[in-house]
Amino acid sequence: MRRLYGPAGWSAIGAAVLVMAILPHFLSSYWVTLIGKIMCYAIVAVALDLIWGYCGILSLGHGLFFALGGYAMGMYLMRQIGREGQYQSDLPDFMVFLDWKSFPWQWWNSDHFGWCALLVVVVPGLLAFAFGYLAFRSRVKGVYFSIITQALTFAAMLLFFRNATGFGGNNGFTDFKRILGFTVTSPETRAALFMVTGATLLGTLLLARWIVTSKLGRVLTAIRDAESRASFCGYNTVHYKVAVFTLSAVICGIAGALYVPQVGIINPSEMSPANSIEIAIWVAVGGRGTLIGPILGAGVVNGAKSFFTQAFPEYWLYFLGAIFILATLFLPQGIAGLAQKLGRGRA
Amino acid sequence: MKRRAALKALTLSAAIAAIGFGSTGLYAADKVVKVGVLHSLSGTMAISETALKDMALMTFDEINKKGGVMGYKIEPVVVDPASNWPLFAEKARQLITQDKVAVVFGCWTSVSRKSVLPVFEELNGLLFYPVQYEGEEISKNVFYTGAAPNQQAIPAVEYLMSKDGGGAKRWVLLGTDYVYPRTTNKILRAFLHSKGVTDADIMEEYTPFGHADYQTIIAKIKAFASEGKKTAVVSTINGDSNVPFYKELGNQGVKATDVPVVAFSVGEEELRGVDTKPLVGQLAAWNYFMSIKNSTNTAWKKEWAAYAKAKKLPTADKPLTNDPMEATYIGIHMWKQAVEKAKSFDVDKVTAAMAGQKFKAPDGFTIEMDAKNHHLHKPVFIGEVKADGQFNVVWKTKGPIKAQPWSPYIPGNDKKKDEPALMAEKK
Amino acid sequence: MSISAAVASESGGLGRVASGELDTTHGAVLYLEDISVSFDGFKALNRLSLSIDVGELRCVIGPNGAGKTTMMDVITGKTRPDEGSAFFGQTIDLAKLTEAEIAHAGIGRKFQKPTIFENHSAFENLELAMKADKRVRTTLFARLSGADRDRIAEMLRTIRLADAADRTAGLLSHGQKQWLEIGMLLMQEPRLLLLDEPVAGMSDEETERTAELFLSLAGRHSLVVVEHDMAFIAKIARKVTVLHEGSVLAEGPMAQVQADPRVIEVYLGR
Amino acid sequence: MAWRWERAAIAALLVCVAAPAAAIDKDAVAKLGFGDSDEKIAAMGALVKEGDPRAIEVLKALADGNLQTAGERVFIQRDDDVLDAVTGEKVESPPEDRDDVVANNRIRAAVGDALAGLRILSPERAKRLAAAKELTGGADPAMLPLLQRALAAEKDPEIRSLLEVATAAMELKTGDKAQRLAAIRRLGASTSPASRTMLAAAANAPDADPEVRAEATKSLAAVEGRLAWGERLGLAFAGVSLGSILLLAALGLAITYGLMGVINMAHGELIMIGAYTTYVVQNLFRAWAPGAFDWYVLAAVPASFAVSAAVGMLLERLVIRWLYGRPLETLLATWGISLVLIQTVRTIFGAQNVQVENPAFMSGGVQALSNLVLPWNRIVIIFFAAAVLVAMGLLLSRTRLGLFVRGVTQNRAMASCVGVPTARVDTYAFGLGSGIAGLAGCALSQLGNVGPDLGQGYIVDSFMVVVFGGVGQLAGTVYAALTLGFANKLLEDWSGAVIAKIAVLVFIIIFIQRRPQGMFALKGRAVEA
Repeated sequence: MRRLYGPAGWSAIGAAVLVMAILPHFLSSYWVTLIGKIMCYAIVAVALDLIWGYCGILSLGHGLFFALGGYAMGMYLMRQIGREGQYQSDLPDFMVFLDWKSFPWQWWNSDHFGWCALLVVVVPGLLAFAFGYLAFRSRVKGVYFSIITQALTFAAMLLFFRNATGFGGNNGFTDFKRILGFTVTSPETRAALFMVTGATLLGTLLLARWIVTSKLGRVLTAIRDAESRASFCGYNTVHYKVAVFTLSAVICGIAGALYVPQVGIINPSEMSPANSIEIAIWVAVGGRGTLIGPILGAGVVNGAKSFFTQAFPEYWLYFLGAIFILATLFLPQGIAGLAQKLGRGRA
Repeated sequence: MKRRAALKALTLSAAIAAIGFGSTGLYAADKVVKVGVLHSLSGTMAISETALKDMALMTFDEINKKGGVMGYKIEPVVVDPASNWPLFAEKARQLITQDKVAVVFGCWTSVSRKSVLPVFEELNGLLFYPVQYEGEEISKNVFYTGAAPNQQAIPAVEYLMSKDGGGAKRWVLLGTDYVYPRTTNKILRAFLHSKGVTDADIMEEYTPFGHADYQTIIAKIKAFASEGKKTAVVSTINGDSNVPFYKELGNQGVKATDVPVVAFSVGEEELRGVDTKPLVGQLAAWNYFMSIKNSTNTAWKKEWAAYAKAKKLPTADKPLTNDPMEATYIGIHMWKQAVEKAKSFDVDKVTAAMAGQKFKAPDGFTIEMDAKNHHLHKPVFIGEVKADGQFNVVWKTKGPIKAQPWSPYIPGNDKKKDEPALMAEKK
Repeated sequence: MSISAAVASESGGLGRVASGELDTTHGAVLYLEDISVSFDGFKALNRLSLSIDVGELRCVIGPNGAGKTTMMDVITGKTRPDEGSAFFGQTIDLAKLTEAEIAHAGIGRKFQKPTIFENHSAFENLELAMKADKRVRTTLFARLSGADRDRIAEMLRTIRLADAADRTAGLLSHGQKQWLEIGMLLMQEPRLLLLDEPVAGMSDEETERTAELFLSLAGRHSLVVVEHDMAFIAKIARKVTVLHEGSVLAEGPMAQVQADPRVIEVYLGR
Repeated sequence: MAWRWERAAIAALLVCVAAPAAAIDKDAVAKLGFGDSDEKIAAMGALVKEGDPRAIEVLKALADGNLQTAGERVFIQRDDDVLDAVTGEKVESPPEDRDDVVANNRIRAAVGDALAGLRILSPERAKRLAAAKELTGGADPAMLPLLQRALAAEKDPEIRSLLEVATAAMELKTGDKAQRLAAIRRLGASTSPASRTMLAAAANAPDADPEVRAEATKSLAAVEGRLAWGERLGLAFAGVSLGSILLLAALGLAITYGLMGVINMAHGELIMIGAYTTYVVQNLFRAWAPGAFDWYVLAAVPASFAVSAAVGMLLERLVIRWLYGRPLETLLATWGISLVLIQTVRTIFGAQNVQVENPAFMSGGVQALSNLVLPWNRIVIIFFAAAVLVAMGLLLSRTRLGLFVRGVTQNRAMASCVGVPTARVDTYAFGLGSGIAGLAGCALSQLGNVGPDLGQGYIVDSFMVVVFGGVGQLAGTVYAALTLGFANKLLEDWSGAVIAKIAVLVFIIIFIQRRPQGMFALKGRAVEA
């Protein structure tokens, strides 16, 4: 009945792959990093759409999962600096200031890429699993869920601000030198990261598409529309929600891990509630319940931000605010849903 | 190769400008140089950074009126990194690669500086950083026109230990929980130890960002102060939390004569939001105070007031100057002098020419850029808050003192070289 | 991913209950014994006892607030009784199971207000309801077999939605939604159906058909029908239970119950 | 040095009887003007010795920073005219380039003591009391004989007890062993933190002989026992105060979100607008009615309510109106609104904080116990919060609007059927919630900084309070605010502010897991959602 994509879809994807492969060689480092960054955001947006658009769960804590992935990668990058830090010590500079003599437990094994890559997936995953399981089991729904996820990320932010937590306090991690032995700042590495990010974005898109077109996807929508009917049909909605929430968190973690080497810094401000709300806004602007939408949304909103902060540094917040308001008012289905939206009245 | 790029950039921008500003007959060839201003105009840091942006623009006007830099008209490129640290990095890259600016003036928080630092080193850009900070850093691509700890924190503590400062024996180190306070307090603790203060007589307290309720903290301070010896508080509370802190301090009746509080991030701007009558006598340590009396400062303040009025800045009715604004002003002028000395906008040449630059600053001294360590030699002033929100200078150094970015009170720093490690020579 | 695996293993419970055969050796499919439920003082159910036989079609009537819906909530695990026990067959203690597990055990419920998946087609609604292994992972890989399609198609005919198979359920008429919901229940192959006001908002003709459907179902399934529409009750009723203030007021054949003075008092007395 | 103070006191007594207005010691004044701190303090002594009331005037001028120098001369700036410090005559056409004489904390403290020394024998009780308070801070031991005389002469019990502490403090420093023991016992009986300071010093003094130290330790324990109470009460007050603030911040949200289900992310900005309104009102008073300045707050309260309410109603009409029933989308729209509001304020008032001054009756605090000061602004705000709460309760339970609001929020369709103008009710209800947010802003302006980001700091907390209390439960909101206030303060005292904040958030998260409907969950018949 439903194929993953029609021939048009596939050829579009093929084209995208091609562009991804060629683009970085023609763009200046500014554009490469900017687009790379936005693609990371797009991945997060798709992840959020998976649970919000299709399962009706709005998480305002996705910035946390993103940041956790970022920190896991950051630890590895910090270790890669080796003795090139200000203090020529094996320890990262911030540990030297605090004159710590050895790595705290969180940093165990962090010099192995494999281990950090594992953390990137497992830490956000486990957190989401535990948190989600508790929350969904006790039927925390809708706004309540949104707000406690917000509390969660806010608490985490305060925790990471503390130097004692062992992740560089509010400066976080920065001044990375190498990744897997390659210089992070070299154009080749940039291009490589760019392509990996692009590939991940497409991968995420396909995975999400596969899920939502499967029966699982229909169950998720069913849970969104009539949860108790779904459970009276014999679906254990808790398990479904936990599973998709966890998956979404893991994807965010991966996005975070790709984000850090490209922007060159990870710090607790990524966990501020505002950032998580912005993620939701990308999805809303792009169009919930469509998978292309969130990607567009992330692109448009961040593109606009980058442009306006340059063109109208004094007034850009008006533009951004206006976009959010108008999008929610007049495009309940977002950019993607604009077409169907035409002619339909207000809710 | 870098140089050619820079020059190309230059001619290019000049060309663009020629089209743009064809009419302004002031400049023979309408030569234009772009410079970047990288200060948050929105978000949490806007409170402090907006003033610096305006000060930078004022200084550009001033220079342009006097014929610009080597006859080039300065064309500022203002961007808003919105207190968002990754955005700082993105904007820095944009300024250097897209707008091809010759130099960037900006940043306030250490984290924003640390976020842009790799960008400047990678692209060999030039950044002037105008805010006091924790030190522990020298980059060949950055000039630090704010104070290092030994130009602010240490003298302040020494003053409080002195007879005039009240001879404090016990210390409360109070700060917002992030790197600058932690590092500064670490340095101070080491310093106090060296002066024979024991840990029993030091209390260290931290509050989260944007903390607004200081009841408990102040109660603790009062209790701690009533345990025997003269107590002083050293505050590294971050800008925004200062108002609630000082309001509470005043209302809880803590008088400067009993428990003096010296702050390193509270200046005229921060006190703008506070009723200072209950705070008379509380101290701040800076390298500049608006109340300093000398002709340069008077002229500068006049210029600023006039500019604020002309540009209808919201603060025009009460124009204030403060230390970071002075540092911005100095930085821009020194850059101009360096460019003119180097006869080029090329980063490496300008950097070389910066060494030993002198400038007659509003603080009343002719201050000098260190030959090696990219930090200014600055005088240190201790001021006491007056009822009108200004500061009485109660103590000052004989003259400018050299910055020690590598604090001798942090173990291992003795080995460090007092100049940029020229590591960015990879390409 | 280790996580979804964990979820899957978690949900092993469902399969178990589902596979466990229902023991109805004593002829009854449902026992409620001395069930009491109170909300902030108000006793919604008060020592309610009730038993439904295999294949029976039982009508439950009673004025508003008599506790009809609460009774259904208790049976389906939506509300937990303060006291008393609820058994499905001889062995399955409903108080111990989640809604989903109860559904698997073979109890289907239809709500007062038809609740279907508005954004899915009628076909998909039935597909989702169809008896199957409903664990997360298996669902992800699930594909419809030919047999499944036939069953769905047949059900669509039974509930007279064959020509609306691909229409979005949200666009169906009220009556059709009622039917679709009933169809969904049947797809679960439940042993016991709870039907809360099934004919509300149906045209006479639809009501007529519904009555026929229920009568045809009785025997294969046990049905508990809560309804206000006395005409409808009269059509289908064999045994009627009258609830009042949370407990059984009267029970028996329609005629007898209608004659019962207490019942009359309850219905007309105020 | 001792004799100096005695003479001073006697002289001062004479002065009080008959004050010959005469020139005072020229060199002393010169020293005050040009000397370094030590010379200044010496000069002070000299002036006090002369006991001329003008000496007091000069010293006060020095302490208040009104003493100025030009060339060789020293002047006193009094309002607009300039006096010669020595003669006290008004100077016509004073030199323009006068420099302020800088008085640092040390000088100010010394002046304080000196003046106190002169005033301690003054006939006015108030002056003596003030002076005595000043002196208990531990003044120059040289003043001991003076104080003893004053003590002998003093009748007033309050002042006596203060003086006893003061004298005891000095004897502790100077006296022989017997005196010191006596002093220690007297200090042990007092409740002032100052005496604790001195006892602690005595108890830990290495040189003192064991007996004295033992005694000191004993008295110290006694004093600390009494002080501990002050600290406990202080903690409790802090809890209530924080609670009242959280309550104010959350009440408005309890309506817009709790009752109307609008996830109002602009709530913080409505608070901020209230605060700025207060600022504007303050400035109007300063400009037009400086006499009545202290009462600007009274005008600011209704003003901030009105403005925020107006803004709120406008938003409701323009934006939120179209989003009812789509709560998560109100979140996004209101977030956009908050961005716009913040930037608007920034454009109008600038990014910097603006100064909102506490009116006189709200600044300072009341000395509840020797070591417990309750700031007036916090006390006022506690009562204000209570008042707002009551008013809102009445409004909702007694008035027609309240009835409508409850009706609409419970069953919109039914309400409109029975002819409730739901649209207008929504607007009013939202306006009410916003207005209350405005009141919160007015209150917060008295505590903290007023800047464009003011609201951002409270939005998360407000939501926590409402959710923790149970959405739609005003009573719940109240209990939640107080509980969180206390919890936060207790933890803060014990674990530091950062951990405290984190702990409270985690606690809320776990609590919501346990009771998803918040503290005041109403169990209800399961209705199909």
